[in-house]
Amino acid sequence: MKRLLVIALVVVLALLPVLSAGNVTFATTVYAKMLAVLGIFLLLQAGQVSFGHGMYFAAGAYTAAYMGQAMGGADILLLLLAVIAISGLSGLIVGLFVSRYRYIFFAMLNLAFSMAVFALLEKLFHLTGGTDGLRVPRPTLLGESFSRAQFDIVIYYFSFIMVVLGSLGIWLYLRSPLGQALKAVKVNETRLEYIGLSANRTILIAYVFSAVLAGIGGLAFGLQQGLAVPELTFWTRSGEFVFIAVLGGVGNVIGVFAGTVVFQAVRFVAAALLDDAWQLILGIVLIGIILVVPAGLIGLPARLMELGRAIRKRRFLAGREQE
Amino acid sequence: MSRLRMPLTAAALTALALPAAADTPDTIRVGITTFLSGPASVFGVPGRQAAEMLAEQINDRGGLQGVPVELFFVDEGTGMETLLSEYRRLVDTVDVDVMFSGISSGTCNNIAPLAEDLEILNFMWDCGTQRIFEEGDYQWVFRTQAHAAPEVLSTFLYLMDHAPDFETIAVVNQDYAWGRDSWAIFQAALETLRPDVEVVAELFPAFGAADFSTEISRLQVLRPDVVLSTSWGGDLDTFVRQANQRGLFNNSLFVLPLAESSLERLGFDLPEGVIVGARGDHYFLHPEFRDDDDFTGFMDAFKERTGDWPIYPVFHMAQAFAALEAAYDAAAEATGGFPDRVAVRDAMEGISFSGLGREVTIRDDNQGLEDQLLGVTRRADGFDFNIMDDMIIYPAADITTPVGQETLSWIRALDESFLEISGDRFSHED
Amino acid sequence: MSRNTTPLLSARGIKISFGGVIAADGIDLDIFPGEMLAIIGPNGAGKTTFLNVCTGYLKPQAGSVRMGGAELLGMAPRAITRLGVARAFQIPQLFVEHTVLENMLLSAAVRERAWNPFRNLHALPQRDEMMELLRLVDCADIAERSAHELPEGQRKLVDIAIALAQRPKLLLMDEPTSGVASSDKFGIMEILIDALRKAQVTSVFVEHDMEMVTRYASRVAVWSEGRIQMQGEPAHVMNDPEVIRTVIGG
Amino acid sequence: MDSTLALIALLDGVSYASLLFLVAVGLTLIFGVLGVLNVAHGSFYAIGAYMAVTLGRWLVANDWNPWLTFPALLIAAIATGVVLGGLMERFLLRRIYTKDPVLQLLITFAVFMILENMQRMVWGVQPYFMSTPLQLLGNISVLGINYTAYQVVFLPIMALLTLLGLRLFLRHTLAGARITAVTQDREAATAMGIDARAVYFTTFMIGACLAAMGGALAAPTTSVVPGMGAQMIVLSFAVAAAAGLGNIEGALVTALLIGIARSFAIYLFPEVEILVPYLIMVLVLLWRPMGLFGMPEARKI
Repeated sequence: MKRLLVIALVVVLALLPVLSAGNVTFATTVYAKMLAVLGIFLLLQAGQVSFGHGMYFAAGAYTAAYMGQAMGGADILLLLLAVIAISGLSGLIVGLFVSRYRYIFFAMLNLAFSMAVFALLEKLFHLTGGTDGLRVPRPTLLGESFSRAQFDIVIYYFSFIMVVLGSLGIWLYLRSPLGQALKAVKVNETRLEYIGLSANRTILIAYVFSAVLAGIGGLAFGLQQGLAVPELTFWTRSGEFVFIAVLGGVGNVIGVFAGTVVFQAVRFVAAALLDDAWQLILGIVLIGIILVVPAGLIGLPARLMELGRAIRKRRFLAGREQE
Repeated sequence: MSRLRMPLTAAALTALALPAAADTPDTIRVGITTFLSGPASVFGVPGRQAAEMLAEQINDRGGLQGVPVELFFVDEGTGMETLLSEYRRLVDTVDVDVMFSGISSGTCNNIAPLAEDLEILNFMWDCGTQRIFEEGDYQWVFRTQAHAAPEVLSTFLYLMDHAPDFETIAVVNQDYAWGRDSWAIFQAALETLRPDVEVVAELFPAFGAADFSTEISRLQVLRPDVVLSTSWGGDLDTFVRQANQRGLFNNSLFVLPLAESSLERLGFDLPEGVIVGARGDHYFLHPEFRDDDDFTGFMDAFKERTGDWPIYPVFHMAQAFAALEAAYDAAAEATGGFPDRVAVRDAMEGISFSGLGREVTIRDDNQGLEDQLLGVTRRADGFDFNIMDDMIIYPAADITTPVGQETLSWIRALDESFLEISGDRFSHED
Repeated sequence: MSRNTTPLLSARGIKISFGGVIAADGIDLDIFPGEMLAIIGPNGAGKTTFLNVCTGYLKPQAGSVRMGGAELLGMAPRAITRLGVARAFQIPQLFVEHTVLENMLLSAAVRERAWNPFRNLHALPQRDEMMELLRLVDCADIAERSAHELPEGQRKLVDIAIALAQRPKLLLMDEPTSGVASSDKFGIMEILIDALRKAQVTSVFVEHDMEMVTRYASRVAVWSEGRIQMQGEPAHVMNDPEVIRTVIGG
Repeated sequence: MDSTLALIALLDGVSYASLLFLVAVGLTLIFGVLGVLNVAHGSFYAIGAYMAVTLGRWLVANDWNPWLTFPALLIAAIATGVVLGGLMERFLLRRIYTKDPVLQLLITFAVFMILENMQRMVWGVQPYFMSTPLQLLGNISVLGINYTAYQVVFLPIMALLTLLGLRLFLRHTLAGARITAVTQDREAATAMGIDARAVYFTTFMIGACLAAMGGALAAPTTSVVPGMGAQMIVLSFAVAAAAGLGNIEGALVTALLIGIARSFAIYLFPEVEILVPYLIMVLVLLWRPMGLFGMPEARKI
């Protein structure tokens, strides 16, 4: 049943450009961010959050900008390989350092690294274009070049396929011994160490994966926006990814999708209708989720049923008392 | 969107040969991107207020070719992500007839190719980067004001006129495209025309920096003859206040090409004797128009409505509306009916129009030619802030990069005769 | 028990103190293959500290712990685990968000280096072996239950089973029956001893219950103030008047 | 660089470090007692600044004695800290002490988002100024360079007074002793009859007041703009982490280290100025994972 629903969802989304062309841009943004959130989701399995994954997101976008400008519009597949290599390698280097820390230190050291990257991107104007960033030239796909309208569709399917592959990969990974060990880190590092596995190493491996996912997300984002800016690695952007992961729920990859859609929709609607109150609304939503539905959106149906039962029970009891 | 655009493109191709009349719509929809949040809202908010006043005026006159204008605003301050999707929403869903976009150079760099792709008439109404038309050829994008080259070169000329003997200079610019680019232009002019001047410090504090203490200490040690800063908004205000507090204005001559927009806010914290510019001939006491009833009427109405005197974005907005009105009029004349969008675009080529200042002309490369006004701060009766005196208005044609040339290489090829451009002189008391 | 064989593990001159409190003051101890060594002594004598030193959790100020040809001091716990020294804890250390079987499978996966990220943990070929181990500690019927809902006795057994899943040469246990209701103690210990015998694991256990020691240990070492006060056959040691005064009867 | 320049850079660095310390010390105090890293600390800083400017400008506009702007800074800071800190602890943090540290971090992040937004709703996006206290104290000249006495004398004195005040409070008052007891061993302290909830409440308010005080004291030297909180929280974390989270005296030392290194960077390598705090923090943590003055946690199995 559940599997059927997921397949139905994938089919509908694969047909989205035909069904609802007006939402293609919105959906592409959702996919791009979702890739980064998948990375955060992976680390959350070990109970760790990174407030710095914006740096890999930015790495994806800037790679597209640099390679695109150097080669006069590179090929998407080439960019993909380059981004995997660059974000993976930088994830490994930073990961070797941050995987020694947990919780607040893990979160804030990631933040510090990303802010250092942010500062450099802003400061090295002649290399990075400073605050205004760099333009990302429109790439080709297998040598084919596109008009903007065609490219919207191309980048839609690119991000969509990346999301499907990424989700599938994470689903498999989390079932595997390595993924289960990640969950074990959260629960009992001592025991992990005493069955012969390094908790730091376990986190490092997941960290590199998460960096690559965020990098691919940033690539999709940069290609869609046609722009790479330092703001991509400002800490509030990274906070957004964590926010979405918690909003969706830690339990399930589908939660990541639900979280990203809801987040983007709230942000989009609030920005359009409510004259600058989207942060306020999202902040309240986040607190509500943490206090009321700690399992996130994915746990919302169960939580609602539970509340419903409680209310009915109370009504029942109240009714009996009146009698 | 793709399917929507296809027939339109075909129509556009036939229309290129023959401008066509169209059915008269209910309204002419104008989308405007402007900063409503973030530091640049010091420009964006007055820009919006001006746009609303100007639209009311146009509609009171019966609209453009009998059709009222309707405005749709987008906040540039929410980041490029939201801006780009909002821009596309206005074009695709709201179906605007023209976009005014935008204030920041970053916006223009990204919007210009987008507008070209979407085939929507776009006026770059306030951004300063000179690169866009130098690096690309555009059919749908026009700039209804000057760009960085005339703005900076007029400052250079004014400085050479006002204090020709300076020997050292330091620059304190915001660390982003405008701060860097404007210094590159100024520096190129210095190296070409005053190679003897020594640049003692190039300081680029972060955009939005709240503290310039260390920079000011360093300037006190270096004591340059001239301190140049193209900063604006909160950054400029903070820098000026902190510099003034620590007596830096006594040591050096300050040159602030964007300070017209800070005059009223800074009050007497901006001392007398500072060279001030306005990114165009924009000044609420414009020496050629201050006796003009329409001009003063608008200035007073703006002050009445917002509490502040108009600053340069108000003038830039007026130019964008003046260009739109002129284009609709010219296109209607050419087509003999209400013009379609292609006809309006075609009418923009070479058009002249006047906003709240001297006439602006669109060149072959879609760049506007706009004269430049600078002055020196002075106290004057009736104002609780320093106003401009010893004003010079420089003619745009002489100080703007010629069509097809690249600004920095053009400047590097200038000779001494450039320094003889003198402009028209005015004083406050005249 | 033959003293002529080479020791499996030998500790020499272990010294460690925490802010003035001496936990080990020159401990020399050999552990021989096949034996079941009990460590007894009053609280704070440094018994657990000794286990922590041998498994790399604490680094002593001086001394050496050798196994085979290798010096264990300076190694991380996981490296020592891989050399065949497993550890069970006074407070069971389980992955409480996994099922009992998953706990075992994880341990087996690490042992076998089963790092293929696309293979399901439950599809490991060691599954049968792990079930067999669970059967050995009488926990096969709770294999699918979540580790956090088990009673303390079973937690202890699972904790030891996880250690046994490493196929260790030596198992160090810290009070294997503490925290278990006294009526269950002997039952659990019986299961445990039986399992250890079948798995042929040399073992060391820290214990407070003297009856356990007398019944199950093949040798006893008595800890007192960071030193080994006495060691030998249980019958001999447990009847020593000094030991009775300081440890047993006092 | 000659000794004159070194001295000048030193003065700039000390004045910057003073503000940094005031904000970081509140962050570190809260962490030490509650174990919560409060991201909304940056918002307290910003709102403290806005409140100070608003109150100061009102005083000046209504022709009160301009010297009253000094107490106004303090009053604004305390009001901000007590109200915001009190509400946040009482209605939010109290519900999450037993939760995952990650969720605690996120709750404070959510509060940060809300406060940033509300700040824009109340004060808009235009910069605010109120330099009256700065002007009243005038300038002092060092080696021919003008400094404002506010920045190079008043601010460092305030930072030192804060440090001494905190030390006296924690070591020589009953309330302070309770806080120290809870920091060292919560269970033992509770067993002794100390109400940990009350201690948490007080500590959080004091920490919030310190952040707001940093903002209020910074206000006269700068323009108060949106986004100043987001920058400050990152910096103050760098200070607190490099010192060792929870360490008060250490925060002063690292604030000085970072402040002075930054101003030397502006003189010598302006391009790396913004990197300085992060560089220092990463280097310190590579060398000593618990921070310069942090104690390693006791391990228990």
